Amino acid sequence: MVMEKVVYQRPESLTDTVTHYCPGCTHGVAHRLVAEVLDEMGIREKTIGVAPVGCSVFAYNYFNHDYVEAAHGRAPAMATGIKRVRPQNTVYTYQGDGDLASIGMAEIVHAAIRGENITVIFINNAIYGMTGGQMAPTTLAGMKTTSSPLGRDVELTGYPVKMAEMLSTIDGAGYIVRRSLHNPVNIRKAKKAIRKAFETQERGLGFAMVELLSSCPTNWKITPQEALDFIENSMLPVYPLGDYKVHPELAGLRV
Amino acid sequence: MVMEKVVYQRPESLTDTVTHYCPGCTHGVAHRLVAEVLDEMGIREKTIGVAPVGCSVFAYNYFNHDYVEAAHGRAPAMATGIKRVRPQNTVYTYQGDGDLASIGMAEIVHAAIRGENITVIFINNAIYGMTGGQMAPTTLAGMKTTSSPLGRDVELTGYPVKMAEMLSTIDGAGYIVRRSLHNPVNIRKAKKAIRKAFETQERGLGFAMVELLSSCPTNWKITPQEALDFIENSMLPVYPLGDYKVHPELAGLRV
Amino acid sequence: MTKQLLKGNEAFAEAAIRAGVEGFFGYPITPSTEFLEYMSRRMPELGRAFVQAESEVAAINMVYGAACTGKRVMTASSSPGISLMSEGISYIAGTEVPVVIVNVMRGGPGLGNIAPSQGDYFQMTKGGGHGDYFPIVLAPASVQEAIDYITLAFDLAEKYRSIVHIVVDGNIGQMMEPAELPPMRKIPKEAPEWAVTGAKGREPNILTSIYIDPVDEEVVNIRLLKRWLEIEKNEVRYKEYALDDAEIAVIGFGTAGRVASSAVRAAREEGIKVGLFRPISLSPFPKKQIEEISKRVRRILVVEMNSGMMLEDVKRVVQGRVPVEFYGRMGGVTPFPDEILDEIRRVDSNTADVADLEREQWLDRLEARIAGGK
Amino acid sequence: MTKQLLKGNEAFAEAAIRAGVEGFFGYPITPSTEFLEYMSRRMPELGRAFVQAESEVAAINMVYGAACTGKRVMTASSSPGISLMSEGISYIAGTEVPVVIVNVMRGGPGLGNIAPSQGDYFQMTKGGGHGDYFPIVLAPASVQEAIDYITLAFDLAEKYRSIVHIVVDGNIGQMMEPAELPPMRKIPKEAPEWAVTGAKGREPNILTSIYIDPVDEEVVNIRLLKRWLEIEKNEVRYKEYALDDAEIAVIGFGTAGRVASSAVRAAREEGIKVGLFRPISLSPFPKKQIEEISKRVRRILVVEMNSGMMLEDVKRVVQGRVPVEFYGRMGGVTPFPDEILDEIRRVDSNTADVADLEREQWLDRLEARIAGGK
Amino acid sequence: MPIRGRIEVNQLHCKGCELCVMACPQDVMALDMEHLTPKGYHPAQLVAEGCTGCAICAIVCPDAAITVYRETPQKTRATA
Amino acid sequence: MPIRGRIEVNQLHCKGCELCVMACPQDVMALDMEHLTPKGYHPAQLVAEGCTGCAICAIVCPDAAITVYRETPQKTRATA
Amino acid sequence: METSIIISGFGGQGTLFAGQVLAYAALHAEKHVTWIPSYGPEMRGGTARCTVIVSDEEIGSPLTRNPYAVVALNLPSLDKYEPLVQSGGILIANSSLINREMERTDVRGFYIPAAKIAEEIGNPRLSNMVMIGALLAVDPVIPLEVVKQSLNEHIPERHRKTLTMNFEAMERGAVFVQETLLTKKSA
Amino acid sequence: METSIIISGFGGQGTLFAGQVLAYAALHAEKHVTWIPSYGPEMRGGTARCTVIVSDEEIGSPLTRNPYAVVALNLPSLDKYEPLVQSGGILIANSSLINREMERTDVRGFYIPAAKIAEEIGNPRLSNMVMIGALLAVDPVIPLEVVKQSLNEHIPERHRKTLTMNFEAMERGAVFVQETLLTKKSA
Repeated sequence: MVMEKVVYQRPESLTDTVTHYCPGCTHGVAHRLVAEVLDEMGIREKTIGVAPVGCSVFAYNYFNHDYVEAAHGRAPAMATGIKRVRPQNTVYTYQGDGDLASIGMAEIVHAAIRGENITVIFINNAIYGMTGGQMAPTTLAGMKTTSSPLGRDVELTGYPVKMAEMLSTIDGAGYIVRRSLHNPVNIRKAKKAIRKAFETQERGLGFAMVELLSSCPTNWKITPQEALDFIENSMLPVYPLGDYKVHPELAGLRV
Repeated sequence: MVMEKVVYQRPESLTDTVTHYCPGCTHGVAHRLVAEVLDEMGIREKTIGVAPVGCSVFAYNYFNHDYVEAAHGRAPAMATGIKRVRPQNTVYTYQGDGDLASIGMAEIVHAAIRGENITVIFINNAIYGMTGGQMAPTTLAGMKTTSSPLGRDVELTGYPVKMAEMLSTIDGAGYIVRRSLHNPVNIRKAKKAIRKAFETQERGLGFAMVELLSSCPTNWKITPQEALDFIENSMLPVYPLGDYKVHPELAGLRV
Repeated sequence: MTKQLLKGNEAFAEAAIRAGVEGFFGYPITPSTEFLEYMSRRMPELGRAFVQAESEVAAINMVYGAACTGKRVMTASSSPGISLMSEGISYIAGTEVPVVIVNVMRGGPGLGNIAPSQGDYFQMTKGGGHGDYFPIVLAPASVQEAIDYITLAFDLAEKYRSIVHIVVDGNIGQMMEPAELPPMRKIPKEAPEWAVTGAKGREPNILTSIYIDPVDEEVVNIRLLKRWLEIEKNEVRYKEYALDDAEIAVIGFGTAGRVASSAVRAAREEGIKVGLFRPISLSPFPKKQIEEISKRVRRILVVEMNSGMMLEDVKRVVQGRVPVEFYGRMGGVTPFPDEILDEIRRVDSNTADVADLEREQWLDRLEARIAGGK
Repeated sequence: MTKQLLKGNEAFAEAAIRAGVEGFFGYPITPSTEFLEYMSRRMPELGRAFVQAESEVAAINMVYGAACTGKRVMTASSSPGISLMSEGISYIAGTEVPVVIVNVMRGGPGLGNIAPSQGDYFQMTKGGGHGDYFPIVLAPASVQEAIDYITLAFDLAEKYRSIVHIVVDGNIGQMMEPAELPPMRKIPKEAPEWAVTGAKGREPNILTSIYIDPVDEEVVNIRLLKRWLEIEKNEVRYKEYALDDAEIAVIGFGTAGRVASSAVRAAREEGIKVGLFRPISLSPFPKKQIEEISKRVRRILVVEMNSGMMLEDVKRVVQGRVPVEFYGRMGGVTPFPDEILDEIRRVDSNTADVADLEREQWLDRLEARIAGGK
Repeated sequence: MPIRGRIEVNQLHCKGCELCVMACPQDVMALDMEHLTPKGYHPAQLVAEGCTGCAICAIVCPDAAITVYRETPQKTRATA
Repeated sequence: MPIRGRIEVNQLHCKGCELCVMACPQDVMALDMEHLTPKGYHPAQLVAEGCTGCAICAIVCPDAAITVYRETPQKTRATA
Repeated sequence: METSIIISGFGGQGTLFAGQVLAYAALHAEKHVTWIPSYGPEMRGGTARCTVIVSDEEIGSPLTRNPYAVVALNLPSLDKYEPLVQSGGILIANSSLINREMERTDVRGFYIPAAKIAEEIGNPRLSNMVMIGALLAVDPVIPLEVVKQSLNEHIPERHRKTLTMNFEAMERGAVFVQETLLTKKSA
Repeated sequence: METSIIISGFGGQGTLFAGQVLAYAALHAEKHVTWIPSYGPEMRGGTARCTVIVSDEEIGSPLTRNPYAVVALNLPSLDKYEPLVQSGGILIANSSLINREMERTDVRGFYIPAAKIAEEIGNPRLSNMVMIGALLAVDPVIPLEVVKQSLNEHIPERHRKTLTMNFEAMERGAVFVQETLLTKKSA
């Protein structure tokens, strides 16, 4: 007799709400991975998420746990407020590159400086999605956006900012890595990193951030698969994947 | 017959106004060095300074050139606005650690990201002076301030932030160094660095910052000389002096 | 020039360029983003400064710095972005440098939504920032007015060394209408004498908003206030429609005023003696004009896309001479003309005392209307 | 408990602690810094959360986050710091979480100075942030009132899920007076049902201020407005002095009101029938009370430490029944009782129509006074 | 005998982005061009034999729309 | 013969912080405890022979209060 | 005289452009005109809609609750606007995508197989122009010739090659309406 | 009865503490009282000043333009407040630091060599207490004994060892005034 087992199913930490993300947008993958990690760690019922302003503004509709909605860029400050008065909860922010690397620069850097025990999921797709495709600090050199119509001119607007590299110079940071969501192998690695980032918080080892290279087919104006190829071919050389800072106490952790 | 020559005199780029700084405060030294450099480069008449909020809020009274007064932390943004519409002017900000490293974190980082052609003089004295001695992001671990009355607890407030190290990870930065004002040798080195930071701007090589370890005898509650000793003995180990980033085109520059 | 079919946001931006704006600093926020996008293309093309700032906080402080050089500079944003600019705006006011700020208002408070709203009336007219200052606030209601008043805004800002806010909503920004753009102005070569340009052959110029001795600050406050009283005398602007023989006056600004004009026209066709007063300068507020109207009409209906903000200013001016009623939609809802027509009919036949309960009464009617699916 | 000699800022902070504040998030700014300094010592001592944030922007968003957990939380700042909080404040209002914010007002606009001022009246009462929201604003005028009203502030914030602003100036913050602190309250163990605490055995709680469909946002706006109309009914607070037989009413809040009380007392000794009305809740504004007064007196004198802000609210309420005159000092200048006494004498004998020129007339008198070295 | 699996694609969540189709190592998936989901997309489906239940499709799916099953042959109890 | 120098301390700017006194390599400076500046400080002054005009005092002075002079012996024109 | 027209359909059906064509033509005809797109959350909901108002006088509201004419390119548009069209107004439905009957009897209703006609012309994206032609055949708010002239002037250069196709689409739409009317009359 | 007192001097002369001593004593005596320091830019100008108001009734303004009594510990304080003291009020000058004559003839003026007396007691920092003793000798707004009791209760523990010195300073100030008065009377 042949039985069947479930190899994969939608995680409990996601609601049944259909996301508003465009087809093929890897926000959905990142959501799923976070949800899977919360399920696996069994912390859904004590987790509080902080949604950003940007495409993931409605994240709270898709996760099946408590959620608050931050002002643009201030998610780390809001998370700080929550974590400080309720240290028993697991608190994470979910932020895009406009939110985290542009308007929210001070808040993310200072959360790291304070060694705030929060977890940050940082979606780097090199563009402002929600407002329709403007240049982000992470936009690649020469990349056309609606606010850099001739391509990003690095002389006038600077080079792409590398958040993982920058934050890893800060003492309070416990776990800072960059992963990518462009293929199954990297998605698996990204999930492990997200797990470690939450473990960092559970162990009180300070600020944890997983930067995820992500796609935006709509605003990049290419197909979902082409967008994944763009990550591999164009983003990876600028944003090297890797562990930028790992607290020694995490070194032996197998997830 | 014996003649006499002037070996040192008050620079033209300083006004005759007596500063409001406390006796022995090295803000005065930093002012003097900037003024000497402007004199030597002959750029006083095209220079526009941007004063911060903090002890050096009245810097504009002491420098003999055009000056504007910024909102707390926003001097780099204000300087950007000026430089972008008047690129023919030399524009610099003069900022303390509360201003630059706390509230103004986003603005300084993004000025560096954009490779803004401005010069930043950053006074790191590990404390908020103007408001009466509160903890700054640069306050040393264990240091008592009016807002860390039992000494800075790094578990709750994080470790001192190292701006030079952090900003040197950014591509748009052309010249990032740390110097100290605690003795004649280091003051001489500091002046050379300030000169190079202005030369960086004149040559269009991007964002330049000189971090200057500085004293605050009043809020540290010690004498001016003890304060210089404190820089040497306590600050230098935490804030190593050095060239954190120097644009290749500056390498050969002798000043 | 002949009329072209122009989109509000783009007409706005192009008009600013033709008025000689030399620096635009902004941050993307719906529904004002097209402004920034247009500028990102046009400004570099003309060799003028464009920076997409890291935040609205940075944007307003870039504007502040650039304004200190005496050049025409501006930003455009939308409600939450304007809140982030509050400190910078107060500094600009205190430093007395000219700046033009466009606010394409959206539903709020908080993140709210991106739909058209007038919920920032207080923030704009009473000063969202701290301290005593008095911004000029202009509320165009058509693409042509957007063009005309942004041009005027730069002139007024310079004349009075003042902040000029232009407030519109997404309707004006998104609409296309026939309108005429002015010719490109020459940019003056000389900076004003107060500007920071480098102290070449002159004493240094210092631009600051700090006056540590209250006695000195009070001198500044008096100067600002006297200048404001001048502005109140000279710079009131408004449009009237069918008010000559009106017994009922409808008062509304921007989109609300424009929508009301359709309702007024329809009511006139029904024989109701109603007219429209549409303030364009919300600040200075057309006090004298509304006072005069309140002496001629039986009743006043204030229409806004908020919870009744200008209402307060109207009531202050009317001084109880006639009942003032209110109709508003909130949260990004634009009223249709028929709602306002219903209100005009009701007001026309109402003889009851309103007794400071105009908001309570309106809420009852509004909830009934919503329950009725309108 | 017996009275102690207490300093305003410290009494404030200790009273907040006794009222059960579990989180303080702030940034140093004169003249409110002592608040933060006091908290930096006391909060950790009690095992409660204290964070010196990187900025006021971060501080208010930390407060916002902490408030979402249902705990009593607060910040204290001063004018420019409050401006930086504008966006966060609007978000808090839109999310309907309770927060207490102390503003120790200073001279402005811009950086201004650190001297006592009331120049943020509009910013506080009309909402410095964007969108339709209605903060409660309380203005204590003594150390005891500081204690009493910060306690009340937490209760009101919780009751109405509202922002409560406490506005004072450096005088109140720096002053020592005999006052009595309440006992330490027990901190409730249970979080309110709306709070985010982890969705253990219940559906997730979501706290947000975004309502992308205008129809939904309007529902929120209506809820906020109805709640506000409730607050207007229930939460008006004020102090009266010698108004029973008064022919002249002086109206002033906070320090200005307190200084005026000295002048009123002196004027009474001269036989002038004058009384004082001191609003404590600036918002909700004591409309009915002032309306009643305006029916009994000959003339009203509004005294403020700004350019005439509450004046507008008074005029709106008085509706032209009696002339409303104005006297203010600005820029951080605190008036002395003798100035106000002079004004009371003048107002007592003045029978002229003010004709909406009260500010112009005041400016003339003020400039003469300053020229005279007072 | 190769491991056999199958998938179920949730019609509510699938947006027809095709990432699963591109990622399937067995090349046994395609969009169903005959049908539209309630949101108006052509959903992904299995179109050929050969699914191993490897779950690669689920791993790349941005909408957590795919449930993956795999056959587990019941072992005889002999060794128990 | 050692180089000879001298300094002038501007009474308006000097705040008596003593940093010059501590830094002087010749140890020839001290505060003038007999006099107060207009701002109420005891100003620094030369108190002994031996100033070389090295300007170290000026380099450490936070108030740019010190002007430093040095003798330059006129050379004979013989070599000219 | 003020004529309000709502053109509504899926994103990608060219509703906004169709409205702009009318607006340009109105300007060409020296009329007052406003064009305003749907704006707000609907932008993200996959629908695209605009309101065009053409008038002999200055235009107040650019929005209307009860339009004189509705061009419904898809079913949700018909569902939403059928109840709102003014009595005596016009309701034009794209029968290629809409397979239900109209319920209103007090409006002038027409079914146009716009997609089919557009495909016959050789460009399936021209449904919008077919519908515009149909609308103008029912009520020549602006004469078709003026619309054509105006389109000739304002069509983006990259689309100029489609100009005659656009003309043809409008004409076919108009002809279809005229034939329908003849049928109706003869019925 | 409302009595307003300004105590003014250099920073470090203990003017704020002297005012607080009076304020605590007033509380002790169950009077209404306010104490408010100079606040604003003057804080940075090297002067330190406070206003104490003692009253039988609720106190309105904590500030006054024309104080009833002024204790001037340095010359700038005398210069500033001499013209402002109420007619018939009290003006007490620290003659150790002030070497000019008072000009007002309508106030009760006293010169107290406070620094000299303080040094005699052995603590030069007690000038402030000498001056307070002198003030209370001229007008016992609060009886000296009450002030002492109050000081005993409120002196910070780290300063308790100076308590008797403080008492002595006040007494010596009072005695000096009484002697001056005798001299004056006899003059």
